Amino acid sequence: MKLLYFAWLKVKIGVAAEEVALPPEVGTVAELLDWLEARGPGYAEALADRSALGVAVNQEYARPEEPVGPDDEVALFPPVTGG
Amino acid sequence: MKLLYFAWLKVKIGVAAEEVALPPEVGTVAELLDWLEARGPGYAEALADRSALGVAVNQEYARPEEPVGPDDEVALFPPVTGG
Amino acid sequence: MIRVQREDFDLGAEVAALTRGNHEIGGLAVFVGLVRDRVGEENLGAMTLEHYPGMTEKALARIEEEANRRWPLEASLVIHRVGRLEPGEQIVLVAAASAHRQAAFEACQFLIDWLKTKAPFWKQEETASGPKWVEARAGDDEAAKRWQAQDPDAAQ
Amino acid sequence: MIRVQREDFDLGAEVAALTRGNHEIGGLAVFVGLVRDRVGEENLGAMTLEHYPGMTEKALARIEEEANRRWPLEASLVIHRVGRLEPGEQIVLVAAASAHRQAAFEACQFLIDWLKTKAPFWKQEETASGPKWVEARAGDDEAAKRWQAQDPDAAQ
Repeated sequence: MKLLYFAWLKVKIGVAAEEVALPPEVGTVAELLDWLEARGPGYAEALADRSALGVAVNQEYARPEEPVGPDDEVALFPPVTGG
Repeated sequence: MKLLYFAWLKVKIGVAAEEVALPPEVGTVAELLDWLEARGPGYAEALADRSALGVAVNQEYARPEEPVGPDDEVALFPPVTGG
Repeated sequence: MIRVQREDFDLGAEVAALTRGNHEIGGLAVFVGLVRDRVGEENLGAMTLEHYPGMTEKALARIEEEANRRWPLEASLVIHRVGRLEPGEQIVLVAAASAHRQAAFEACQFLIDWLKTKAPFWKQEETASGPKWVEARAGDDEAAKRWQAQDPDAAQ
Repeated sequence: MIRVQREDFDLGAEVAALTRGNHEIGGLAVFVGLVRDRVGEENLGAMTLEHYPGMTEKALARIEEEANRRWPLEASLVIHRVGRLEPGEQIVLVAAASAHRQAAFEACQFLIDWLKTKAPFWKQEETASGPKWVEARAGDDEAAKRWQAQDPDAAQ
């Protein structure tokens, strides 16, 4: 799975993008976030406030229950502030 | 008094502007309109619908009860349609 | 700033001049009215805009003052053309700039709504059936009234 | 039409290209967002706009489609810049043209309101106290929600 991080999530996690091999227990957005959170303190900090976290699966906004798989591009980001 | 007519009021009355000598009974906008209406069929037709008539005294919108005098510039016109 | 003129205006140049150097501006709202090529079922050949020189400028200046009284504007502009205009030509430009976008949008709508019901302009349309004076639209009165309702004591 | 670009845009040229030759257009509403030189009490040196290439274009295209579904638009345009921008620079342009002004104004406001809450852009501000990511404004969420309320079934 390709993971992308934007704005201060990228800063806290320390990379803009990474390829990860998903363990079998990760089948949804929520499970992916649980798994990522346990990867280290930067991840834990970046993902602490899930209510403010934007998630896109294959460049479309996704809810926690949405399925994810190894071929997906998943992006995590703070609330958008364009315009 | 200087009188100005705009848009179709000008067409019905037949002139764009005229100087008139006010008779003593004309002291307000309403009295001016009554007096003008009696000046001929063009005037009567132009002033028939007073609810739709715009009146400006010295380039400010004026109500029927507003006073008018010989030194004033009074303009009569249909509802505005700019923009 | 307000202007009444025969000549066309250059939207880009006007807006650039309006905002240049003012770094307090966060949002700029602009409206341009254009001549359409149809009137109901008929084709429009042209329209002619008549106005009341002197009063027009006073009315526009007062409308602009009122907008600046109601919203914290950094800049505002009204340009209205007069004379004969063909389809596709620009008739009017109103612009309002403020720190934030809501004030800019509201002031811009206010400017055009009040201009349409208060500034002494009259349009005559040329179609195959001859010249015809445009009638005031009830919708324009309603659009203007929503601003009146917000401030019943405002000058007409 | 939507565009994401580093370069500045020429408001006059963009609007002229958008409306040229379309004589069904009676009203054009435009909004331009600009970089202000202050953030609260601090002076802003510059801001940097980051985005999510690919998703940004999809999100903007969807917002523009939704505007065209809701209002009878003759033309619409969204241009959003990315990269480093200094005070006074243009950030975003949205424009909507319709036969009548109300549709143009509403669609223009809808475009900027939804863009602000749905398109994946993030601003970082540079001040004397260092770089700082801009936080989402509750007011922007509220502005976007008024359009949601009008059509609760609309796609996010």
